[in-house]
Amino acid sequence: MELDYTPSELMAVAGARELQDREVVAVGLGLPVVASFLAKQTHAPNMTILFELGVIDPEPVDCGVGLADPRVWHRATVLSSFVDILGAILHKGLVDVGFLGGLETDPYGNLNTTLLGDPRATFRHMVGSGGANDIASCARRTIIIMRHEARKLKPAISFVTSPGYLAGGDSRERAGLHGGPSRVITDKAIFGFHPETRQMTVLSIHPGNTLDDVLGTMGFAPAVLQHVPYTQPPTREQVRLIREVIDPQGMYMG
Amino acid sequence: MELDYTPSELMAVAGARELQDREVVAVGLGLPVVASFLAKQTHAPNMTILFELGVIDPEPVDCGVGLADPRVWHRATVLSSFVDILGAILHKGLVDVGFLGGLETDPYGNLNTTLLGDPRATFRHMVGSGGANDIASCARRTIIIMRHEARKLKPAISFVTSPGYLAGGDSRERAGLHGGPSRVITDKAIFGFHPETRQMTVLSIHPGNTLDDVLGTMGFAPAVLQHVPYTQPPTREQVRLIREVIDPQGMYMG
Amino acid sequence: MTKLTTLAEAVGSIPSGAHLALSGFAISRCTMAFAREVIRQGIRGLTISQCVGAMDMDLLVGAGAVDRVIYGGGSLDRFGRLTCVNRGIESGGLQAEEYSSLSVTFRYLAGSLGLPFIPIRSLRGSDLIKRIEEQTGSDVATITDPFSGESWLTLKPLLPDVAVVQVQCADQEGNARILGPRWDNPEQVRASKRTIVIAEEIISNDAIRQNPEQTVIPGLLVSHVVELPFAAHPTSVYRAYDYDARQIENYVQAARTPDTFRAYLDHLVYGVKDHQEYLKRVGGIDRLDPLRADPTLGY
Amino acid sequence: MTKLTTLAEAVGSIPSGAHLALSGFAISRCTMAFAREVIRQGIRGLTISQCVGAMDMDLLVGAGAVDRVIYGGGSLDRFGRLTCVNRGIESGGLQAEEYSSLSVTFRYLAGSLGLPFIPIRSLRGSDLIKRIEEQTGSDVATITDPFSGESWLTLKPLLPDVAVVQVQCADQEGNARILGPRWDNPEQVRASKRTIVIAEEIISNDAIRQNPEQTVIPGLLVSHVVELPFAAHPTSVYRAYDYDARQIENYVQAARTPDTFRAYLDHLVYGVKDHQEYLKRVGGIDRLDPLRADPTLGY
Repeated sequence: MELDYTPSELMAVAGARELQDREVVAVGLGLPVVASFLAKQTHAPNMTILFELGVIDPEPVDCGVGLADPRVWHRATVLSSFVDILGAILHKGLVDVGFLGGLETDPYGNLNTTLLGDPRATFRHMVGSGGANDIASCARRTIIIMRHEARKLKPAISFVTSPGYLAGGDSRERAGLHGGPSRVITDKAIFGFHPETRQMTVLSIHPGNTLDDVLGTMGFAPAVLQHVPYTQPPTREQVRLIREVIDPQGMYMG
Repeated sequence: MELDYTPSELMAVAGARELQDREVVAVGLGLPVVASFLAKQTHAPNMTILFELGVIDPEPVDCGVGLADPRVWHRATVLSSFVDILGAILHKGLVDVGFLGGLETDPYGNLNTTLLGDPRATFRHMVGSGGANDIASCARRTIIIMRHEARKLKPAISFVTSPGYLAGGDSRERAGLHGGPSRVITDKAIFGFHPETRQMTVLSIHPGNTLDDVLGTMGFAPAVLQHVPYTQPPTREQVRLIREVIDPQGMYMG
Repeated sequence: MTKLTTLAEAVGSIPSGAHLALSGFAISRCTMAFAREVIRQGIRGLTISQCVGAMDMDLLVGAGAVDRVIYGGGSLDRFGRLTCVNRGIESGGLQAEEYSSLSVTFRYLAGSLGLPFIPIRSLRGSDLIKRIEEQTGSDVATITDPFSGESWLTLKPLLPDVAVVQVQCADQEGNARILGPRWDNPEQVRASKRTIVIAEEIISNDAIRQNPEQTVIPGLLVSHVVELPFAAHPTSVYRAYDYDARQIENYVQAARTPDTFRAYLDHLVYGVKDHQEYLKRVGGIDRLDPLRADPTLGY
Repeated sequence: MTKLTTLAEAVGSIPSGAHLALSGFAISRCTMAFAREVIRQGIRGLTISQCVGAMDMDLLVGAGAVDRVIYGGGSLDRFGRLTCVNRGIESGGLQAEEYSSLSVTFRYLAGSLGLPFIPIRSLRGSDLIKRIEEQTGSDVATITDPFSGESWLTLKPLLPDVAVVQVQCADQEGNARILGPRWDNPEQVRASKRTIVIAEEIISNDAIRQNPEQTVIPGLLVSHVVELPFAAHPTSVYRAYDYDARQIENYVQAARTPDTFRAYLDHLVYGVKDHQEYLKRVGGIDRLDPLRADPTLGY
């Protein structure tokens, strides 16, 4: 019998698989939280989860509406401050993985969470950076999680809130930044970045999709490996943990 | 009947009189502590006392052997850190008065707590700065308390640990420092500093001493006002507070 | 020395045009009663700064009390965006200097420590820094690290006139505790010229002195202390009460257009004379009691 | 993941030549048992940094384990000076880079936040800065504030290899609390590559999670946790035990000459195999019990 799972669940599982035991992970809310808790409850029990506002390693029993919800701070080992998390851990260089979502990204993994439209003329202002710019600038690597839509995967984005590889090549290094995006996880595929051109590259396709499905629903053409494998599906245990333990109300996976 | 008091008690009282209500005072141990608690318990109830290691407004019931003694932290309103006291209060510019002792001072109120002798040849190393240099550099004004001896009040000191008016005139301002010493209180006299030359100036002589006693036991000649008054003696209540409440074991005043 | 006073008097100490650092983060510990009183008193032309823009900022902007915001982006979490702030930015009516969480934090930190400038790795290569450079050439600069020779972006300290901080408890002198994460509040307080503390509860100076490690705000930085239960409503105060989801949704709905927002203000700000009347109007004790935090969970 | 281990193993992780930041301040929360074990293991060539030099630094210097100290001056409070450190400075055998409390604090702070440099007002015009400039031209520099055009002294971050911190309690993962003032310890820990926690008592991870605002050292920065009652003896640990005046006086007497200090080391460091034997030798439970802190006073 084939395992039943949703695209969101596969995204969360794919995100979890990117995280290694003992890593320090800075996460925003939503799918990154599910992925991080899933990793921690399976193969990465010694991982440390950080929320920018001053929360280390929480063990929530209820889902929250956002980082400002005390539900997601529950049973943390440390409750401190921005200076402590974003300064003394992130800016100091101790964050292994930053886990970010966004409105739009481009072939170099630059992320927009600020505005849609033309910033010099008519635009809709959205959320802005929060800690996203800091995480994208200072983490050793970042993982981007995003819906797979042409209006979100664009050749050029309206506003670079959080730097990826900027204009590609060594332009990120030249701006004085280390790290950079390692993966973009969508509901159709997983992408990496070419080590030199820094161009987004299809690494695997989620079961049930074809390469045409992936490429035809993007706003730009990524590089494609010669043999693109299918993404490994979730295990029964991973799906159970997501549904029964991590997000029983379906708040993050909805 | 004349009030009986010791020179140390007069020094503490003279120090207390320099402090005004609502001022923020950074103090080292010894006489400055007695002077500060005395001011707080008499005319300056809303004064704030700071110890550099992270203590605000303690209410000790026992005397301690130094700032590291938990006795002197007792019933503080805040126990925090160097960053909080020396950074966010002192370096930020919120300390009105710094209260310092020292091994040696010179006609411009520069203070030595580091070494005696020739730093390039033979010397005895003593205590160093601690927060003294920071307080002398950043407080709005500093008060120096010191025994009146020729070997302590010297034309030139072995080492400038904490800056006074440096070489006098505007040399302190030219070094980028505001504030500076306002008083030197010894067991024979109270000195101020000339507003332009920044030279130490006798302001008052403690009862029982003559101007010759004062000048004859110093290593340099201070400026002298035309009419030098006597220092106001302690009140009965001030002496009682020192002996019965603030330092009943005579630890600071010994 | 007691600094205990009424909300009206504390708000009355704020001149139009002041720069306020507010303690809210999205929908938690927002200075809501304070913001409503600022609006009622007609104080205007404010600059509001916050690491992450929150409901207190949005309400003040929506009421026209604010000329300028300095912040790192923000939202009402899942309830929605900062609609009033966004409308101000889109129309050009609001000057918005938009940073990241850490860059605003570092600006407060520099202010709090008396540093003349502070270097930061964030912002480089982004459109955020390009925009900030266009808006205020004078708040950021690039200098050379004298030790490595590398080029570093440096930020100017942020020095608000007043920090307004919602806390769980404080004594009459302003010594205050913050339970839960403290986000940018310690640095806001220390960077600002003075602080207004809004406390759910006043505790004794003796209680403060029994656990002085827990004092996050030293009284010497505080000018006014206001005791005001449910002052952050409809946002949450950890270990005191939960957010009021219905009232936040009500706000988000109202904020969609200037007209509906005006009606919201008429009903819940101008239409009540003080915080007590506000609490009655949103449902009084029957509505508020169920929001009280479970002592174990803290929400 | 438990990091609980023995003192010998924690000390064994330190290579000769390492830079250690120690948690002591004068005669409080000094890493004394740790220092004694470092001496027994023959680790040498250390650099020791501390905002205010303390008894742990002095003992290590006296035993010849230290080549270099970076500190802001120090003493044993009324008990005396740092005699071993002073003798090292006077003889020229010890490289002493001497700052002020705040300048060392700011160097740790810059290290803790990943700042490449930090400006400071202190040190100007003093002989301290003249000496430091002669000794290490590379740790201080004067740069121009890009906002005001003023000249500012800037310090290089301090990045110790290991912070060693004496605390009251920690869990097995290294999440630790510090009661009483924390002086430079939070910044030492965050500036260092890793931290060894010496705890009077191990508490449960559950206890840590019940009051996470009180966690001063996050476990993720910690490599080893050692549970060791009276590890700071003869210095004090607030709310645990008082300093042992007689033993500190004994140390001060011994430190007067290299010969008497050698005898002290033979008796109380080399002459005992571990901390338990040390405690017996200084009088055991009969001597230690009366030092235990009064629960109300904390000393």
